[in-house]
Amino acid sequence: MLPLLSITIATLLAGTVATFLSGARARWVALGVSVLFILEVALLFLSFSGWPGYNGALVPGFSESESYAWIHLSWMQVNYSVGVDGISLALILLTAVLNLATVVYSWAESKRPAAYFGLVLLTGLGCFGVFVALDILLFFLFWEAVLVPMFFLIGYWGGPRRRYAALKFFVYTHVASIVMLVGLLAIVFYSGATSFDFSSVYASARNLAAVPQTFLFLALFFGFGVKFPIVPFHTWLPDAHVEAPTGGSVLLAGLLLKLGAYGLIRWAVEILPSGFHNAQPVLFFIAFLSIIWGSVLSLSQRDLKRLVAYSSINHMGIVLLAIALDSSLGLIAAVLLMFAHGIVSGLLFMSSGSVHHTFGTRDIASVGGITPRTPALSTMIMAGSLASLGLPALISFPAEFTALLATWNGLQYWVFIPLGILVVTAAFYLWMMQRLLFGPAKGIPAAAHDIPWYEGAGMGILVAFTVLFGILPGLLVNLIVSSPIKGWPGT
Amino acid sequence: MTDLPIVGFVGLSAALLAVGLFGILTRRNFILLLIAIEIAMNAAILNFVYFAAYAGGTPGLTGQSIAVVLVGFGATEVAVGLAIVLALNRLKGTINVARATELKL
Amino acid sequence: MIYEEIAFVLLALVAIATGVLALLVRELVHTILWVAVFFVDLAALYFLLDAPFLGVLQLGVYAGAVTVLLLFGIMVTRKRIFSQEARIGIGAIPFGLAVVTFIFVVAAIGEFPQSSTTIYTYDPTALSQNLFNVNGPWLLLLGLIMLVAVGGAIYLVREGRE
Amino acid sequence: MTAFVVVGLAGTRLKRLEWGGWVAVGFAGAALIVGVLVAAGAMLDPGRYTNVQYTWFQLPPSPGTFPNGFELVVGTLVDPISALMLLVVTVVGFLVMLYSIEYMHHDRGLPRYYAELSLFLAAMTGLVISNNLFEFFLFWELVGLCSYFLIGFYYEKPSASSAAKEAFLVTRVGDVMFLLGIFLYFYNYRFAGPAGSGGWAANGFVFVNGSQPFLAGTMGGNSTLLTVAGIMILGGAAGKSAQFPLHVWLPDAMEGPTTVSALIHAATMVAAGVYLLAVTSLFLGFTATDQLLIVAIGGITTFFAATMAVVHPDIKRVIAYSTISQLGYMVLAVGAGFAMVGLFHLFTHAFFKALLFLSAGAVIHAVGTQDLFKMGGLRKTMKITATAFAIGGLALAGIPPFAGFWSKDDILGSVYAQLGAHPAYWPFFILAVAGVFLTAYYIFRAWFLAFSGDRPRDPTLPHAHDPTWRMTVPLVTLSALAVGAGFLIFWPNFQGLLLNGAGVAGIPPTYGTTDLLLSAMSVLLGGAGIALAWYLWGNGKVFVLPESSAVQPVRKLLLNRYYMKAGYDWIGAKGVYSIARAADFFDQFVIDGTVHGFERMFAAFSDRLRRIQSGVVSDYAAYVVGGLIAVFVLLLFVAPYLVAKVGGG
Amino acid sequence: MDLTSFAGPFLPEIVLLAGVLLVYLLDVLKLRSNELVGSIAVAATGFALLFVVADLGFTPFALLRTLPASSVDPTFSGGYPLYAFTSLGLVFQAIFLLATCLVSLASLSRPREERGAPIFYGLLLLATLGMLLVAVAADLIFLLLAIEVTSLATYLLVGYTRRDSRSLEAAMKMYIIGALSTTLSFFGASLLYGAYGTTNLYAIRAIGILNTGAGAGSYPVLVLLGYGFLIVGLAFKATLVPFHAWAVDVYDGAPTDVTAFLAGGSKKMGLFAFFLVLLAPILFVRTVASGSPFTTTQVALGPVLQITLAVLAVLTMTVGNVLALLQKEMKRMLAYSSISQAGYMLIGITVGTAPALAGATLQIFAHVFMKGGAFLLVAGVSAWGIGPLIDDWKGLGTRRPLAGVAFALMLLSMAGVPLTVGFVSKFVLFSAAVQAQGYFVWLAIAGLLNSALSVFYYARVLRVMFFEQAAPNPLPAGTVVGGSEPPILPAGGFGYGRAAAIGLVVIVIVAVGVYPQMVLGAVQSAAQHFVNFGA
Repeated sequence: MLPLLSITIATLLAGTVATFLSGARARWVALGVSVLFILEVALLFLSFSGWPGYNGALVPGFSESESYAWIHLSWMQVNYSVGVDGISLALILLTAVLNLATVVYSWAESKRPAAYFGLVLLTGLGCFGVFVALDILLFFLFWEAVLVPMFFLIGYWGGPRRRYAALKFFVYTHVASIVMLVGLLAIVFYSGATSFDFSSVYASARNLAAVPQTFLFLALFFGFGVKFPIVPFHTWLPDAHVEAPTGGSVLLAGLLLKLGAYGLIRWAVEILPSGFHNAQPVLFFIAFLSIIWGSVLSLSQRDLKRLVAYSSINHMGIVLLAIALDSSLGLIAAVLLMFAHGIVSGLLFMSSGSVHHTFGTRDIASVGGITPRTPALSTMIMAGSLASLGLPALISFPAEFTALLATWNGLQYWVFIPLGILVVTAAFYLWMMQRLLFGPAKGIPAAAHDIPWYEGAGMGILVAFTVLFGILPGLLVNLIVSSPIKGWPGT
Repeated sequence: MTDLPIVGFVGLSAALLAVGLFGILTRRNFILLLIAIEIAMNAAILNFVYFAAYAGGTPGLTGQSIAVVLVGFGATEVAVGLAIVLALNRLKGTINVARATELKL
Repeated sequence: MIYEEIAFVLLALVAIATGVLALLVRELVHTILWVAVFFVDLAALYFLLDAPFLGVLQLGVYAGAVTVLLLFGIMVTRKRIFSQEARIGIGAIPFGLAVVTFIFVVAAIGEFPQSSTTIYTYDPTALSQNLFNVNGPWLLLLGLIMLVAVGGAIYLVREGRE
Repeated sequence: MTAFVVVGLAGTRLKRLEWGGWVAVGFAGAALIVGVLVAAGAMLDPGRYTNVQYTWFQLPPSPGTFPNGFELVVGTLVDPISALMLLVVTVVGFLVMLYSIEYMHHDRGLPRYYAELSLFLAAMTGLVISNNLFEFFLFWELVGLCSYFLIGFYYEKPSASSAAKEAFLVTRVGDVMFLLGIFLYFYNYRFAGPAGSGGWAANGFVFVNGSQPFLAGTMGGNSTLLTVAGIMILGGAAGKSAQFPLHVWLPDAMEGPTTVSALIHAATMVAAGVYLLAVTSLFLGFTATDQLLIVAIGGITTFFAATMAVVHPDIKRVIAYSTISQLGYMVLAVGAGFAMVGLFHLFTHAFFKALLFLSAGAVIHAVGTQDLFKMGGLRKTMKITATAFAIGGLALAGIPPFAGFWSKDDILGSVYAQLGAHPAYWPFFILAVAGVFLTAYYIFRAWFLAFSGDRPRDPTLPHAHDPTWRMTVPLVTLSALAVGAGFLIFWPNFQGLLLNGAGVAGIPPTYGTTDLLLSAMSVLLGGAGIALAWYLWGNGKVFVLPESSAVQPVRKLLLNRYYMKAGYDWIGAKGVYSIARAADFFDQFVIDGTVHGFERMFAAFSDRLRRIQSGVVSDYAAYVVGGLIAVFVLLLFVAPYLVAKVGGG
Repeated sequence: MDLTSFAGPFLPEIVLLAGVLLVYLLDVLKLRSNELVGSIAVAATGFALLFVVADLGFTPFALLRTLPASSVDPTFSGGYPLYAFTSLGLVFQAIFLLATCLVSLASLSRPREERGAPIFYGLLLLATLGMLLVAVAADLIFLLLAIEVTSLATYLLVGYTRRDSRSLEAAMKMYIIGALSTTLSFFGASLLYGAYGTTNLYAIRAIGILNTGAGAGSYPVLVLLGYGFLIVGLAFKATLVPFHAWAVDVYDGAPTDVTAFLAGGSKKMGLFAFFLVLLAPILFVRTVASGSPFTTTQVALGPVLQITLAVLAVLTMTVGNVLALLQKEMKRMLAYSSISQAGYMLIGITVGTAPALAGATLQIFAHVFMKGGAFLLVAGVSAWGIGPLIDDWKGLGTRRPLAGVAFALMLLSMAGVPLTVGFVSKFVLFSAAVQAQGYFVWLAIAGLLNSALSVFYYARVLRVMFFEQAAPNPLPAGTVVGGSEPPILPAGGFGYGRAAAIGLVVIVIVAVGVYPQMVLGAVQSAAQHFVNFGA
């Protein structure tokens, strides 16, 4: 069998380097690499052996596993181990799609395009790595590898307060990574795991006593939570989103936030069951707090990007809630939500970026009635907003439905909180659409014209996925179900 | 065979160290600083000598050997210090260490 | 033996007094005098401890060479030899620090016998045996140190005309 | 049956074309034919269930939560009640489409209009033929979306986009409750059902299984839970069907084109709430508490909306309030246990209310205003319209033999029959009866204001005339239906359909056996209403309530809709938004401020600490000696203490 | 004592000494060309490095072995020598030589007009010689004297540009604090001598293991005071807080290449001295000692020292980082960062297990390259006319991408970003702390939080270099230049030597960062031997 995962990593790495070096033709190189990436992901899907009933992988439940020695000391066994299961495969698909869409959307980037596209690809590589890594060090390495390109994307291509935002982003997430790293190391050493491999950690960490598990889980939760981001460690997010270039925002919201959730599922929930169980109340509390806080704050935003950023906090809060439920349905909902939010927030950030390009501002209050002038853009904004507020036949609906159902099953009447917040979510999107898209035209510069083809194409890709998985969520669910999550058959 | 109060030596070397430290902390003239350092150094040498002679511990000639080496070292150290202070004096016209504060914060 | 104890007390008092005086007098040349006395006094202590070789070394190196070196330093850095230092207060903090250090070190005396004890005396030949044979590397190191000092110090004080 | 969805979607594809309207009408026509055939099939063979379904997604069985697996399906079910609704949707849909060709011809957003309308029809059809609650909810949301788009059709008008938003939000509140209701039922029924079926979890929320109602006889379980579930379903229905207290959006929804009002906000979508209640009551069952609550909501809404309609000057809004009021009757019926009676009223109401709206639309189209007090004397120039409106009005007022009489009479009769068993229904029954009088009064007040008299009160109005055939055909057709639909009750097959719709649950209604006295009383009340209207407003008279009148405050209260909208707006704009602002402040200054505070603290600390780097070497030496003493303290005191305390590392 | 048997194992040292003598000889012969003298220094360190690496057991160089494998990590039974060859000592020798090699390589590109090449390289080699001897010390006095060789050499190195008042002031400050520390060290050694009757580290270790009643058993206060004095004396070299204050001024005032040597070389010697001196009491003195005359509880010496060191480590990391936060000058910022790094390294000996020592050693290895490289690069950049402030570096990353990327890499490595050697070393170090469990986990957390804090100021430099535009040049009067042209950088880069050194640094940072197994494996086994050595 081909080492497909390593090949993909190598492709992305080589692609990144090539893009950096390719000067003015960078966008073509980046496009080529993105397409190649998608094709490789398609191959991955085809060769995915974790479908229900299959059990031939190296690590049970992981397909395409590869493992090579990396650092072998008497007390520390670090391997280069990669592998995918359904959950990571779903997120890998998201990575590939967003990567392609971002490259297409940013087609006209003129400020150091080689570096820009290179960094975009590097972000994609980092995320891909996080999703496939099955070794603590490798995981952490990719995890941190995402920080650097994003720091530069925000810091160099960003808005007026980009330096502040870049620094804030970097420091917040870095602190979180550190706590996470200590947690992971402690898991290894306290549980007496023989290596840093997921399988080994998985096997030994579950035997830890409940109290240490709880502490470790909380440490990991903080580490992953800042990426989520959970309230009250979320304030980096609006700043980072607002100041980041559109492509950066898309990747930030679409992929980076998912890293936290994925990490929580893979490296905390699965391997520390008792700790997870004990920490559930904390998780619920934070999740509800994030849900409420994100949506209430969205209401008061005037900046389109800021609004979407806060709505991300809200949506990721639901993801957290779904994870915290500790049920198979919740987990599926969480992954579905992650996928949905990745696509939809990408779409919304692209829309906001286009609004900014077209009208020179993202202030909802100063631009209005843009629909007659820019019907295509309006359609995109509408599609994004409606998908985000959970309309049927669009991708978020099955995810939210499942999440809420799972919440009811787990928590009964607490489901009122996310349910009630659905109304608020609808309110701020509708309010935004009312002010921005409808009503009499105002604040539209004379030169404003509808979005160029590449922006449309970038968003079009995402809209296509929004509709595709909105109508056929079963495709994703089948994938996720094939993962060796507890409570699943064969685990 | 002589009898001496070892406790007194400990006290003496402690006192000499304190005097040396006090000098290092308060004097501003570089040469006085050198003298203070040497006083403290002599306290250490004295330690080696009387510990070598003290029968209660594990006695040995080593202490005296060390003392010999340290006496030589002390002189060398003073020589280097003087070289620095002379070069500094040539450049700044003062050997007051409190006036040499170009580098700070 | 009471005489030796009395001698020790006297020498100790002189050592402390001369040390303090050397640091406190305002006339720098007087400082050198007090330092010389201090070094000689320590040499006397070494004789008292039956370490005559060291006593001689102390006289030669410290009381002789170092004192002269210091005097030379003062002469070079001063316009007039007999100029007074500016008065500098003792300073509560440095004084306190020194006293506290003293107290800490003195705390160790509890571990030693409080009365006079017999001290060992050594043969100077044995000392040279020890010094040059077993512990020879120390002297080699001292040589290295001197190599460094000589080369560097000369370069530093040389009126640079290359 | 999925063909409907395809048809609707195909309609949306063609929106760019000039003749898109005709295409849409064609598709709607096709849908009409299919709908009529299906309905006819159902009527000719009552008790037939047609059920087709596809898996949307499924999870394999898992030991803990879902031992039998979990499944969500999309399926279609044609049973008597969906056939009935299907008929309504396709007939009114087709007619409105046809009518729109002329009504909307001047609008440049026509393709968009038809696309959205087609999508709506598709979604509504889907909703009607759903075989499970999940799918029901899916289409429920979709019709809400279409409603949102269509209300906001004139999006350049701030009032229109605002009304659209309001409609979406208020119904969203209902949706959320509906969703919770679904969850509650799911929780209760997840393992219930025929033996071996695995319950709802494994069967995707379906109502039916084969030809049997899936949950037949499973009523029971946790009654508190079921009560709450019922309340939640009621909330959902109240949102969609504009029942008190979620009714505020419907009058404002009149910002949309009149055709839309006719189709969505009179005949079909708003009826979805009633339909939902009916489905729930038939297949899932309500507890007694729920029933009382539903009756109460229905009764209150009936009267409450009617009072507001009494004073309103806007022709469309009068009809809108009337819609709310009539929906109240249906809810009342469903609540009392007569789901099929409610649906029957829904059926007739769809026709005469669409008729009223389309007539009003014709008037508005002709005179360009919606203000009743500017109109007048239109009877002379718009004969067909006036007649149609009158027929609709009579039907609404419940004057025999118009359709409204039969259905409304059935409701009153059925509920009356239950009063003995449920004395708590009395006040709401009385409210409903009082509503009959008010209904007759306000609708004829509107008729007299618009059509009677000699000439328009506002002389600037353009000369009005009857519209062309594309608008009159629907009017005439609907008039015919408004007259004739009620007589269907005498057709045994139809009666059988209504009876069979009950499936297994429910109380047999009182078709044809209505208490004559009650009928007479309601007719009399209706007549009295008309008479009062004629007395006050007939022949172009304008009744002005004296400023000093004692009921003036009441009028103000009614005109301001009991200040409920203002209250909601206040909660929304002032309350929630203020909270949001406060939260934003908190976020920026407290949470972020804490972070920045740390930053500043570090900076200040760093700055203070920097001072120790004084540049004076003696100070550095002092640090060394100080550090030495500190190390001694650590070594001699602190560390031994700690080691003795914790036993070392 | 047989001369050949004495000289044989010291071949690297002798090579260096020969280099020194050759340099001085050339000086006498008035052959003072920087390139010539520098080449000799590079060659000498290079050869010595080859010997050391060969002694470490690196087979390709087996021919160059000067030590029989049996004499590395020997076992003693009575008769403790003054020096002994340990694998870890050899590793450190290699590290020291690498540092010197880098510095002298870079100094090949010293500006021509700068004088004093012979004394510079001569003292550099002598200082290195002292460091090499430290690495093999087995006796406290030997160790302290060897340290003094380096100390005196570095005092003079700092002041060798004798017409630069900043440089001389730095030398003066370093001398005073250094001499004070030396005195304290010797005083401490004398106290230990009083308590143990020997100054041999392995003898002390044996006494601790055998628990003969001498030393800590009989003289607890004396021992504690002795180690206290030694800690403080050695802390001077290792720049621990609060004994660090000199370092900032000296790093700032010294010629930058010398700073690179101080940060990359001599400071590491101080840390290794810590390893040597404190490992025995921490690991092997099981004698229960009364904690102090003021408490009656009997406690073990090891944990007491560990707690003290832990406090110092945390203090060092934190103060260093906090002070670096607001620093406006590049060299001083790097100096503070260097201080904080010393805190991380101290964790190694505080924890005292082989993994921790390995981690600290790797951290030291990494630091030689990161910090040494950074100072070398700063020296090169200042030769371009870039000022001392961080803000003077505006736009450098875009104007000189190679230098910018190299510097960014070093900073990222210091910040501990993955795929750099700085990450690997911190990862291993903190892993080891966590692995040791107990309160060392808190030490790891403190270290990691500090490294998070450090990101602030590293990121600030990156920001200045890459995101900000160069400030307009103060234009000479009368020139007509459009608007905001940045200062014109001289053509050409750093010069070959410096470019080669920086290139080497970059390669090592990345190579070891990506595949650390080889270096790490060697360090790990050396640390393991070191911990077991002589026991």
